[in-house]
Amino acid sequence: MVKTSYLEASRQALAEEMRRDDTVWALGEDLGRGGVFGQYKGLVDEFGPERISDAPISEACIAGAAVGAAMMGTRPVVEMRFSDFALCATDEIVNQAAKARFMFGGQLGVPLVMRQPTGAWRSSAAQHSQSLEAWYAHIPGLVVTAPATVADAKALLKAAIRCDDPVIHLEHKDLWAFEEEIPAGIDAAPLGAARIAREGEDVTIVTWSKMVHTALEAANALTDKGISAEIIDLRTLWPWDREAVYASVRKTGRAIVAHEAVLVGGFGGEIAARIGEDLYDQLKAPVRRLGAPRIPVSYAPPLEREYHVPAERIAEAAQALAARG
Amino acid sequence: MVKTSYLEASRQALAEEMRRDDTVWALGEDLGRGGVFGQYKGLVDEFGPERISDAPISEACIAGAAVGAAMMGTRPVVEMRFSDFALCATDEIVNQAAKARFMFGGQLGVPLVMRQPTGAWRSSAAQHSQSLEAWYAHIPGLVVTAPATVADAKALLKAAIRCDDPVIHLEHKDLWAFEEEIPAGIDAAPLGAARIAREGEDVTIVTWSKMVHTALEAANALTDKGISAEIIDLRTLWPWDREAVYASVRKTGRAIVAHEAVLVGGFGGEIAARIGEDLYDQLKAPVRRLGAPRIPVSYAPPLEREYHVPAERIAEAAQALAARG
Amino acid sequence: MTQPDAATARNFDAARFRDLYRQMWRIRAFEEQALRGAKEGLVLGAIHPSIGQEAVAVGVCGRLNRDDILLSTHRGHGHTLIKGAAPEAMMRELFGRDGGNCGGKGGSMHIADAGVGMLGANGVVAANIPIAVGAAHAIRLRKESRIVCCIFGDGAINRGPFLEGLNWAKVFDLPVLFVCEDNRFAATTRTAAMTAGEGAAARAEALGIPADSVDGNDLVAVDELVDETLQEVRAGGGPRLIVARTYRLTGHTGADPATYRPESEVATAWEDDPIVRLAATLEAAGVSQDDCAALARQAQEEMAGVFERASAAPWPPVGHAYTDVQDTGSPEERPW
Amino acid sequence: MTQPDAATARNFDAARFRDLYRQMWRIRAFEEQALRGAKEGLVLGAIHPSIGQEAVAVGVCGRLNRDDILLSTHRGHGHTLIKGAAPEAMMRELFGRDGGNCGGKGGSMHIADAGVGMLGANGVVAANIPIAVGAAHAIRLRKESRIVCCIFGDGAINRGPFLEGLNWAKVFDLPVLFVCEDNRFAATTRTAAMTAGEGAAARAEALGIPADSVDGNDLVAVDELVDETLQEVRAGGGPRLIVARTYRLTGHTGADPATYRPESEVATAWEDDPIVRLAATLEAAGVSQDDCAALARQAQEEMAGVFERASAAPWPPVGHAYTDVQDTGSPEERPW
Ligand SMILES: Cc1ncc(C[n+]2csc(CCOP(=O)(O)OP(=O)(O)O)c2C)c(N)n1
Ligand SMILES: Cc1ncc(C[n+]2csc(CCOP(=O)(O)OP(=O)(O)O)c2C)c(N)n1
Ligand SMILES: [Mg+2]
Ligand SMILES: [Mg+2]
Repeated sequence: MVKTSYLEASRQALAEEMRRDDTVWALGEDLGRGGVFGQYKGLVDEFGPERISDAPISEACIAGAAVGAAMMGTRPVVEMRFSDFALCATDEIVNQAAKARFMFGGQLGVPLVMRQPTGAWRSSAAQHSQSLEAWYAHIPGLVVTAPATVADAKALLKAAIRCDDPVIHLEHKDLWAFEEEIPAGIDAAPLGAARIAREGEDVTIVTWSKMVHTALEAANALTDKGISAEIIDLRTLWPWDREAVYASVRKTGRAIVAHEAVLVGGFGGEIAARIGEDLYDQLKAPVRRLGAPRIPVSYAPPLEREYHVPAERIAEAAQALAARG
Repeated sequence: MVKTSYLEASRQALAEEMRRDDTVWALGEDLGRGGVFGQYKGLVDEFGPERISDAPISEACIAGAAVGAAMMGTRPVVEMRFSDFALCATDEIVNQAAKARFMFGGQLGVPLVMRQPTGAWRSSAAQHSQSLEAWYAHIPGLVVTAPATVADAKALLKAAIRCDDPVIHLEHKDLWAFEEEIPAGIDAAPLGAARIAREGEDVTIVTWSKMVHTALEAANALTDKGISAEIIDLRTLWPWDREAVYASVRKTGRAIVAHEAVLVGGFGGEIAARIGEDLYDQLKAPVRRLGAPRIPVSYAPPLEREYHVPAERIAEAAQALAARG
Repeated sequence: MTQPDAATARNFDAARFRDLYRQMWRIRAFEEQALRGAKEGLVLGAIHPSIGQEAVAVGVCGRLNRDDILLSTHRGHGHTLIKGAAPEAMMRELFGRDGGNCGGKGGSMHIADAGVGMLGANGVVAANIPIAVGAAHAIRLRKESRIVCCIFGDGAINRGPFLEGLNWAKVFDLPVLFVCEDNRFAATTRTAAMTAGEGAAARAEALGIPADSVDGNDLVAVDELVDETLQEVRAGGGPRLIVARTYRLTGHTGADPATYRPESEVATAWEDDPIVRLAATLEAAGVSQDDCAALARQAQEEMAGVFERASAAPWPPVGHAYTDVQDTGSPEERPW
Repeated sequence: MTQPDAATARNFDAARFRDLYRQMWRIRAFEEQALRGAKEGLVLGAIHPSIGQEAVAVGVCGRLNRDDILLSTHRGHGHTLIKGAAPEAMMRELFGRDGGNCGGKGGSMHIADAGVGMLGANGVVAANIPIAVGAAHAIRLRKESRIVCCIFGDGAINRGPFLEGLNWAKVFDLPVLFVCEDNRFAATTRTAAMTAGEGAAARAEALGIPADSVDGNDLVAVDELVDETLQEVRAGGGPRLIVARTYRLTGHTGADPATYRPESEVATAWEDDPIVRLAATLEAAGVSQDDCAALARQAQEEMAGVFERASAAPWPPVGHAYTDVQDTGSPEERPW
């Protein structure tokens, strides 16, 4: 076991996949100098500027070029810098990458990975803080991954690179520096398999990305109140692991879905609605959702904080549910 | 009462608002020749090419220019031609229009309307058929309107134009030709107020846009089975009329949410999750959702049809719910 | 307009142009059948005919090798056909039938034929440009020798991806031939009214990409320029752009009567029909009118047969609505 | 580099340039305080200093009227200050405090000051260009006489909105002055490496927009060119573009050590500091070194005071996280 950061794990994942498969290459702005967060540090030395390729500031073309390059048998890993800038390439992602295989009747695949550093982080304000996973999960053709742990930062990026579908890979900016011990030789994770981040009996908390850590904090606090929370880290949002979630909710009879993104129209709605519909008779209490208010992210920290779901809110919600049924 | 089409009603709405307020103007491709569906027919003759303005094929600039023009005290009505092409302007809509007022601390408003002809229609295939209302409802700062009736095609466009917030106005392409008798002198509708499209006692069907008509068909079929369905036409998706929906579900104890968009991540999840959470104790059965499978829209009619929720499915779901509780 | 001077200009290969004449007719005949199909309700979505623009399709795509890559637009029947796609598969696609290039899932605006290197028409104007440069980027990475040809309309040059894609191609010095098929219109709008400056060639040159313009209704001239230009692209000379000036003789779609332009303008443009022009050239080179007429008939008969067979083809199986979406999380089931 | 030739060239208005010298110092001093604030943890998000580029800000924005409209970039402190924004409000914004231009909601990358016609910095490269042309479009529709100035970096010209916006401005012949502030870098990348062709001016000219380039570290030259160009824009001459060549003396952000470029290059660039250059020019025109030093001190004292007051300012009320979102459906409540 080696103490490794989420950022370093992602760097390793890319390097290992590039060693394994010479059709894998990365493209994006500033990659030759390590990328905006240092995720690509040193890679140009090993792989050269053709495979760790700089790009002009032209997100639409970066994404569109990746579509073309993927159709031609390479596996481009696209760096979008901030998930917000992917909005400069929405046509390329949604109308082109996601649909090409289908529209063309299966003649061509688009095996690309788009890395989107996501989430609110250090007063980055409204244009550098968004979490839009719900958008991509809504689009047929796309796979959506969102690692919460260091091991998954590696295992899911590897899986995304090996995947034959276009994958939107959401790396939380506030986790870059997060360190954990991970085993050597982590392999690609199966896509669509959730992880039980913590076992528990009374209430299931379904979550992903950075919110997994907030949920763990809440679960610890709940122990003192005699409530045992089970935490499901979805890891992949599309496809999401219904079996794992349902198994847990069948056991606990209570579910909370929590995410950083804006609550209204967030992907929590999908999960909560499914649980409510499919496990109606097993539920002891309503499914609760937690997410950001429908406000842009502020710059000033006291205001930025309002955007976040704190652990206490999750714990309160769990307590309220546990009091029922 | 005059028999009027949805298209003609929208044309009237724009013309009347342009007469009323000379800061209102429209911009988009081909508007001088009436627009791609004829929604602008004749307007250039009355208002001239400055106020019914053609635009180069450059959706990003059309949307971005509207943001700037709105900040400067005009009220641009942006034509996007197909909602799918708005994906060429996502940064302008989401990072700019929706956030400017907030980011700038309220100094500037962005009173623009973006008309997005939406939905599947006559083998238009994957890049000309999408329903992405869930995306816009998820974005703080945006208002989302989706008229289902001829009267609302007029009343909601008028309201959108008068609104001081950026409004995404979704006009269903398959309704352009739809005709109804409407009273003269229709005024702007209140934004955020739903309409009871049909009163009923046993089950509530929450829906919007073209699906309202499918739901009406289902409700008629249900009468024969002795089931009385109440249909709520939301009209505005953000803000959506929780009071109207809750009042109805409190009465019926059963709810279906149906929309044309892809089910997974669709806005139905939001509504179903809210009903499930807030009206848990009043529900006699699980909240059911209906929407498209997570597939792109096909060209061939038998395949395209698979994308659609037919009236029978709604009726079946209602029957299944009515059998409970 | 129909000066047969080209015939004498160089060693004019009459046999080759006889065949290219037939190829132009194949496009024309295919689209006439497609328009008939639209009228009869067999074509289901919008189609965008390229009648009058056949010399561009034949002049450009006739010079591509089978393993070269082509990206086209919503108005791409001619490009696709000349790149080597089977017309029956194309017509079946337009009719939404089984055995269409895309199994009936794409329709006219989304025809692709990977087998002949055709990576797709596109329903989004200019969206093919970044995809094309990416394809060329992959060719470079894989050290292959083929090239990419990317065709777009005169309206596309006002969209951002035109700038982003051309800049990209030049920065990475990629093997791409860009072709701006300038038919004077973008839907119902005269592109000149919405286009600043001197157009595609000037914009390309400002990006350091050599650009040439050609009379796009003169097949001999297009063919020659494309040949020369492609040699440079194949030799590693980096991206090039050609503007081919032509005229859209029909409406924007099969359903557009195009009443926004004077009939006289269209009548004059018909006099410049590239097919008529090449016939005159061939005649001057000793190919008889009868011979030309026979070639036309041959193409017409081919496409009449295509129409018949396509209209008799079955619908695709309904289950295909759920295939080819994605591997991960598939197969998609019905949500009820 | 520091030739004081400008002083003699024309009727050099020393009094005016004395003040512009002070204005450059105000920017420099503001940003030095901002960098101090970043170091001390008072500035909360990223800041992008324009140290070394002050002559562009003063030369361009110093020529704008108060009711002219300005759109700037993530590197916009200087532009905003010279357009007339109060430095204390700006510093409060950088510190995320109450009384900031945007009430602490935007920060450095989102400063706007509607009161002085400043419609916003922007966190998205090139996104200000379409907004700027739209503002000019509204000015035209409203028959107002003011003009729009849109500043962007050399990296922005590779994004689609650059093409779309400039095309738009020319097609509608709008009163916009585009300024490309060419500081040689886009973040850690040398823009030359990712930019095809001759750059912004060539691209503008290909769109029929007259373009001029100027030594952006020579305030006298920038001021003069901007003056001439603005006269033409104000007279209805349509859009114009100016490329001001300068150098980003600091890292991309306050936190970037910029080790990707040789120290010698930066040292050489410091010799070309526009402030030093104008000091030499002023000296040649009879303004004493002491006088200049006093002006610098004055600016530094102003900004030191700004720093103190801003750092003493309170946080915005928490409830402001929920205001200014939208009228319809507001006020937004907490979702729990
Ligand atoms: C991004 C985008 N905007 C608008 C459209 C609608 N549209 C389809 S074809 C067309 C005209 C394109 O003109 P041009 O590029 O000259 O090609 P042509 O049709 O003349 O071949 C337009 C505006 C579209 N498909 N995509
Ligand atoms: C669309 C977009 N892509 C990437 C970024 C990240 N980014 C911020 S500033 C910058 C460099 C911009 O370079 P330039 O336009 O020359 O302006 P400068 O920073 O030199 O003033 C980049 C890439 C962004 N903000 N927006
Ligand atoms: Mg055209
Ligand atoms: Mg720069």
